[in-house]
Amino acid sequence: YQNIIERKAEATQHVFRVVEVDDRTTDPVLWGKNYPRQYDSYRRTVDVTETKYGGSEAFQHLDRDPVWRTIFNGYAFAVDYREERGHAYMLSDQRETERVHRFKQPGACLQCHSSVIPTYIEAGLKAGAPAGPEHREAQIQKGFEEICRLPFTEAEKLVQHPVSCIDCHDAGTMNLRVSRPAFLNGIRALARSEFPTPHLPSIERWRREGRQGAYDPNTEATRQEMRSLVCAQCHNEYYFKGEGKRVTHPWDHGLRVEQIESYYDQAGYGDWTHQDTGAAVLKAQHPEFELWSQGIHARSGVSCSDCHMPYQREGAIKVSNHHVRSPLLNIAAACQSCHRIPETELKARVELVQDRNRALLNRGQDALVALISGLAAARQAGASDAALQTARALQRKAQWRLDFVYAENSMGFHAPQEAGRILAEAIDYARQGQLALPKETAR
Amino acid sequence: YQNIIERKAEATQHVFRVVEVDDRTTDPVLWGKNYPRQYDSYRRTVDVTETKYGGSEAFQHLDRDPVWRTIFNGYAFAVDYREERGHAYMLSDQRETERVHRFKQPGACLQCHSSVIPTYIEAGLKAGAPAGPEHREAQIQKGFEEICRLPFTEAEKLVQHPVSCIDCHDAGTMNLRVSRPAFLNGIRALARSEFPTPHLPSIERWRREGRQGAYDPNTEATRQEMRSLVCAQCHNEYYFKGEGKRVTHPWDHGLRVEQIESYYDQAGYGDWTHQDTGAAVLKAQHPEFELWSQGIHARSGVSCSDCHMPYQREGAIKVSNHHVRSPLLNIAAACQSCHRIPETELKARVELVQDRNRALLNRGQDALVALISGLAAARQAGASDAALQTARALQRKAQWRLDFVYAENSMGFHAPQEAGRILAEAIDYARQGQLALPKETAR
Amino acid sequence: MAFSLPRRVKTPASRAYVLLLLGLASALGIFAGAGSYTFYYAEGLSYFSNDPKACVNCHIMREQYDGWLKSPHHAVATCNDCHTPPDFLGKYLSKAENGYWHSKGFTLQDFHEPIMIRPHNVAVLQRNCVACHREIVAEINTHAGNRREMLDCMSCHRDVGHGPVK
Ligand code: HEC
Ligand code: HEC
Ligand code: HEC
Ligand code: HEC
Ligand code: HEC
Ligand code: HEC
Ligand code: HEC
Ligand code: HEC
Ligand code: HEC
Ligand code: HEC
Ligand code: HEC
Ligand code: HEC
Ligand code: HEC
Ligand code: HEC
Ligand SMILES: [Ca+2]
Ligand SMILES: [Ca+2]
Repeated sequence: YQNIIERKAEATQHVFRVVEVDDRTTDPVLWGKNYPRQYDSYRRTVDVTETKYGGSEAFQHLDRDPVWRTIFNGYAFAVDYREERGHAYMLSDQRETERVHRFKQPGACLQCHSSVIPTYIEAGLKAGAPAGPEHREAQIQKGFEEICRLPFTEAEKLVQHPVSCIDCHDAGTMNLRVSRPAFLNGIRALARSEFPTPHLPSIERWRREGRQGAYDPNTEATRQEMRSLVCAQCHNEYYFKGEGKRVTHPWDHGLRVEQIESYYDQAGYGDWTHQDTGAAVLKAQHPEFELWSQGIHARSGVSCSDCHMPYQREGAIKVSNHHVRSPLLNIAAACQSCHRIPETELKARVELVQDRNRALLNRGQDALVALISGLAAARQAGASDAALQTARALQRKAQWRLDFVYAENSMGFHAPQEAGRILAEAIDYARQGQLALPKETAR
Repeated sequence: YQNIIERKAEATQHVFRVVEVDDRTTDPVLWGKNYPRQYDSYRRTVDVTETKYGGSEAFQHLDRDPVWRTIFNGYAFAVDYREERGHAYMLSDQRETERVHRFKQPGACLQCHSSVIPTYIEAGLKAGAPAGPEHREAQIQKGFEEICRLPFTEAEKLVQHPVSCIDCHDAGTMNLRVSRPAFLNGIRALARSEFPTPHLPSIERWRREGRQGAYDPNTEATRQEMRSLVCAQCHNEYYFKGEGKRVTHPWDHGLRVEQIESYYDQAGYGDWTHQDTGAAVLKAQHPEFELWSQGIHARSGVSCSDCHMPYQREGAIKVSNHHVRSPLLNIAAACQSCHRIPETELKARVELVQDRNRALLNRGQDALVALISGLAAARQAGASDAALQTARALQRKAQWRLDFVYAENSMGFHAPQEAGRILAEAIDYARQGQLALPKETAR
Repeated sequence: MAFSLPRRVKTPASRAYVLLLLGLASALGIFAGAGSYTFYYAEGLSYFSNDPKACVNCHIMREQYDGWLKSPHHAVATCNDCHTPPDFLGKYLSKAENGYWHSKGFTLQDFHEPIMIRPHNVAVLQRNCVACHREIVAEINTHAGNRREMLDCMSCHRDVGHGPVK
């Protein structure tokens, strides 16, 4: 009966603000004093558990799938590319990766690996942005520009914490809020485009209402949309634009793989030149937001947080589980609230989708590696750039698509048919590339 | 208030058997006297309405997608291949197709195009099968053998009706029942295999309980399974086995595209030899049952009848709509009881799936036709059979997969990711075929 | 579950006490539940009333109650109309049996969440659907209670009681 009393009491218990936190407080310990339940689960992101394809064990992808050393040859990712893990590690993992030690990286990296907004504001004010809370975004954008261009080693001294409460919440109201400058720029560009966004109804509304000013998620998006947008701040495809190394999202034409490609093609952008083949190729990075956008869950209004931060009972109340992780480690809360079927069956369904996707990935890898060796052989045999042009262009197309699905972290689950479509195209382009090789040289 | 009285009358009305129907009554008019509501909708299958990819307008596929003339070259399907339409037409369409006029076809065709069971029984008894209702299946199997081997022109005189009540119902109880001999043989072979059937729990139960005797859907399957199995009698992949032209389902290894392929490979079977390339290739036919089996709806226990024969109100009573047709012509009843979202949105979701699938089909067609022309050119240039062997084997693999999805009638909807996977493989094999062409000749 | 939120430690004594009561309660049959105090405090007696408030007394039932309030059945069917057998004896036996699980679950806080209905309670539901909707399904063989033959109303009408779950 102890229990019942507790529960009845809990049900009526309100939040006491024991500490004042504000727009500058990055330290989660302080916020945690007011919201101990969320803080407790937030801290659990240090946990390490594997799932069939995901989980939080930072294994080396290049050992598990060595072909990617060939595919990435000449780029930092051929040296160190690990499975991502819990949010608690984001700052230290970035500091530790060989990609930072053996290559020069800019301060831009910090945007998504740390609780960086107050640092931006400070740098922005210093660089002459107007003062006052009404100019918050101008300050952030200015500071962002300043810090992106710094060398990583210098910039990283300016931050202390991985993603923290302030990155998703307004300190005053605890409402969800997005502040990442690159994301704000990107989502506005997306809103301005004609790309259909049935999964983001506030964008469609803004368009219908005459496209006034710039689309602002913080005032226009629904709460349910915000439950995805806070994640979309970082879990997305990006590149560093120009000399200033400004983090930029290539969404001007839309979120689908070929629309992003056309953006890069028009910008004449390449991430690196492939060492064996000389092709100017692209690197895809964690396009979770993009792929999720094409899936049935997004279209049904299911947000990232529904699956990765499900509500969970704590006594008589329900709180969001801030231990962000694979939903397969928490199927009851993550899936059964909507799908009342046994856990084993839900897991089997996910793995069936993932197994199919993995099989196509393997097929795509074979095709792409065959093209790369063909190109390398032709090049060594002395083929001219003109003779290799088509095959190289096809390598770029195939690599972009294959990498898009490989770099996306759900092994196809966020949008199974779309991932399959992308892989089918990857395979087609890689094989066409082989067919376009000069006949005289080996295939 | 007239209405109310009418409804009350209807509601209390029990079924009066005004006519006695039995196991031999194929004429739906007679059954219709007892069940006028079902008969009324059954008759509506004469209606003609198009949807984006399906519907019941019998357009010529070979005109809409002329590449299939090339792909089918040398086979009856290159001459006449129309969109299928309502059940009312099944017997006349079969009589009218150029495939029957310009090629010799066996009596086997009738199994799925007519209300043939009593004809089988009669022929079976004549051929010496034991008499008595307890030997019904033996009589059917025997008659089936007899009639399959007859010439079509002779056999078709023995039947009068397209699919009729008796093909899905037990005359006494009106319970669902399956009687098609090829299907019974096929589903038993499937049950004996190790192929997982989470969507057909009665098979899994039969296996768990020791695989006694032969699996019998009529006594073991649940009501919900029967709501699919009655359709699976005909909407499936088949071939004519041996001299006797026995309709046979290639399910011994399972229902997936590569498992059926391995069955045919082991049997050394080919449907025809491609005229331009000399490859022994396969023809896929309406594998709705097979593809549905791989989809999320089947796995969730959603049957063919749920979507294609949804309940419909008739006054105060609801009945199964026997106007079997595209669910897109009837979204409210077919989808909305499970998916409470607007019709336009449901239609958009289906078409998004179908558009993606169609784009991959087009890609696959391009690849396969390129392989066929390459092979034809090599052959004309005098390449030896040995030099063409690999490319021909790859044509067989690619054609089989591409055709599987093209011949399946939902344009990918019954299992979107699986259809995408199959098409990705088709593309890969076709392109690999091109790469395997002798270098000297054109690609 | 590989993970569970921090939970208050139960002393062995209180657990044993609860289990003892549970054993006793089930032995006593109809006045099942979890011992007199739990029963009293959680307003156990109201459990035997037809008022849906009796169910929502237990906050765990809140979600279903809220859903029911918004469902088309709100005006026409109470919890018991759907969830308990219509006959007197069956009704109270069912309540006692379910009451046992509910109290045990509530007291020990060890039930599976989200709560999922058990198969035999689905059969109870099904009979009640058919009982009220006999007219409209008059022409359909429903076979309530027969696992193999039953046409599962819930496969299409899952949200009639509590609105959509997704
Ligand atoms: C319908 C549920 C669902 C939604 C919505 C969803 N995800 Fe996922 N997500 C999954 C599943 C399932 C996996 C696979 C986990 C695994 O393989 O262990 C996954 C994997 C991931 C992973 C890799 C996790 C790991 O264990 O390595 C990341 C990162 C991720 N999702 C981010 C997102 C983001 C960001 C969004 C929104 C833009 C999102 N997800 C939306 C279900 C979902
Ligand atoms: C400030 C940037 C940022 C935000 C905001 C963010 N993430 Fe992440 N997330 C990351 C980074 C960086 C990692 C990888 C950390 C590492 O590997 O060290 C990560 C890892 C993950 C993982 C993998 C965990 C594992 O165990 O492998 C999941 C799942 C995930 N995030 C989901 C989400 C969801 C859901 C949201 C929103 C509720 C979100 N993220 C918001 C940057 C962010
Ligand atoms: C736009 C947001 C964003 C930017 C900018 C960004 N990251 Fe990340 N990073 C993420 C997310 C999200 C993850 C987790 C998902 C994943 O690993 O695919 C991640 C994962 C990582 C990981 C762990 C997994 C791995 O790849 O080994 C490392 C290390 C890392 N990032 C380093 C960097 C470096 C170095 C830079 C700058 C060159 C950078 N990140 C820039 C969002 C970002
Ligand atoms: C990666 C994004 C992210 C971070 C970081 C984050 N939260 Fe949240 N938080 C969310 C989301 C999403 C919700 C759900 C909000 C909703 O449904 O409107 C939420 C909800 C909450 C709520 C409302 C009650 C509840 O549990 O749903 C509180 C309080 C809260 N968070 C506190 C914190 C604290 C304290 C921290 C830091 C220790 C923190 N959050 C860090 C994303 C985040
Ligand atoms: C907030 C509700 C919600 C949550 C949480 C949710 N789903 Fe779904 N799920 C849906 C909806 C809605 C659909 C679309 C079909 C429909 O309309 O019923 C769907 C579709 C699916 C499908 C079929 C489509 C496909 O992609 O194959 C699978 C499988 C699935 N969900 C698994 C999961 C798993 C696993 C989780 C947990 C990681 C999960 N869902 C979490 C609502 C949800
Ligand atoms: C979840 C709903 C659903 C289920 C279950 C389902 N189908 Fe379909 N079916 C569809 C849809 C949607 C289409 C596409 C119709 C269109 O394009 O007009 C379709 C198309 C078809 C077509 C072509 C119809 C036309 O208009 O030309 C046939 C034949 C078919 N299905 C048979 C079956 C069979 C046999 C089964 C069971 C083995 C089955 N279906 C299961 C929804 C379903
Ligand atoms: C006796 C064999 C047989 C049975 C049993 C059968 N079908 Fe058919 N079905 C056919 C044939 C043959 C056609 C094509 C008729 C034509 O084009 O003339 C067809 C056509 C269809 C179409 C296409 C209609 C259109 O408008 O294009 C659908 C949908 C369909 N069937 C679904 C089903 C479903 C659902 C069931 C079970 C409830 C079922 N069928 C049972 C043989 C059968
Ligand atoms: C195992 C069952 C089965 C057998 C055997 C069968 N059919 Fe069909 N047939 C179907 C089904 C189901 C459809 C509707 C689906 C479709 O058209 O893909 C159909 C459609 C057709 C159509 C209309 C569409 C078209 O292809 O033009 C014709 C004509 C036809 N069949 C002729 C024949 C002939 C001739 C034979 C014998 C050589 C035959 N069928 C054997 C099941 C069968
Ligand atoms: C395969 C799906 C399915 C199953 C199973 C099913 N129904 Fe229905 N039901 C429907 C559809 C579809 C309608 C809507 C018919 C219409 O409006 O034309 C409906 C309508 C109804 C209605 C009338 C709704 C109204 O709008 O007035 C009632 C009552 C009903 N069903 C009760 C039941 C009961 C009781 C069972 C179990 C014996 C059951 N249903 C099983 C699909 C189903
Ligand atoms: C292609 C298969 C098929 C054919 C042909 C067919 N039925 Fe049905 N019928 C069904 C299915 C499937 C059901 C649903 C049965 C269930 O749920 O158990 C059904 C149900 C019924 C029912 C039960 C009430 C209802 O509406 O659900 C009656 C009565 C009925 N059919 C009469 C007929 C009559 C009369 C004919 C001929 C004019 C006929 N059927 C032809 C498949 C068929
Ligand atoms: C008897 C219930 C039922 C009927 C009828 C039904 N569905 Fe579904 N549908 C489901 C279930 C169950 C899922 C799997 C996801 C889940 O568990 O919610 C699903 C998944 C889906 C999905 C997501 C998976 C995918 O393949 O993309 C779509 C889209 C969908 N249904 C559309 C339709 C359409 C269109 C119709 C009508 C032609 C239809 N459904 C009829 C129950 C049904
Ligand atoms: C109109 C009928 C109806 C009424 C009235 C009704 N329910 Fe239900 N209840 C259902 C159905 C249907 C289900 C879901 C069964 C399934 O999923 O198979 C259900 C499921 C449940 C569940 C299990 C949760 C789950 O999703 O499986 C609980 C708990 C529950 N009901 C409690 C209540 C309470 C408390 C009330 C009164 C406030 C109530 N019900 C009123 C029909 C009803
Ligand atoms: C003492 C608190 C309490 C009360 C009062 C209560 N419930 Fe429950 N109920 C629970 C708990 C706890 C569970 C979960 C039990 C489990 O899963 O083991 C549950 C589960 C259920 C289920 C689904 C579980 C199953 O076994 O099928 C139904 C249906 C249900 N309750 C209906 C009702 C109805 C109707 C009433 C009112 C007559 C009611 N409950 C009153 C606590 C309660
Ligand atoms: C106590 C009698 C009763 C019980 C028990 C009952 N219903 Fe109803 N139901 C009704 C009445 C009366 C209506 C008409 C309500 C209205 O139109 O507002 C109704 C309406 C419906 C409707 C149409 C409204 C809607 O939700 O779409 C469906 C479907 C339905 N019931 C199905 C069921 C199912 C399934 C069950 C069992 C889980 C069930 N009913 C249990 C009395 C009942
Ligand atoms: Ca991970
Ligand atoms: Ca058709």
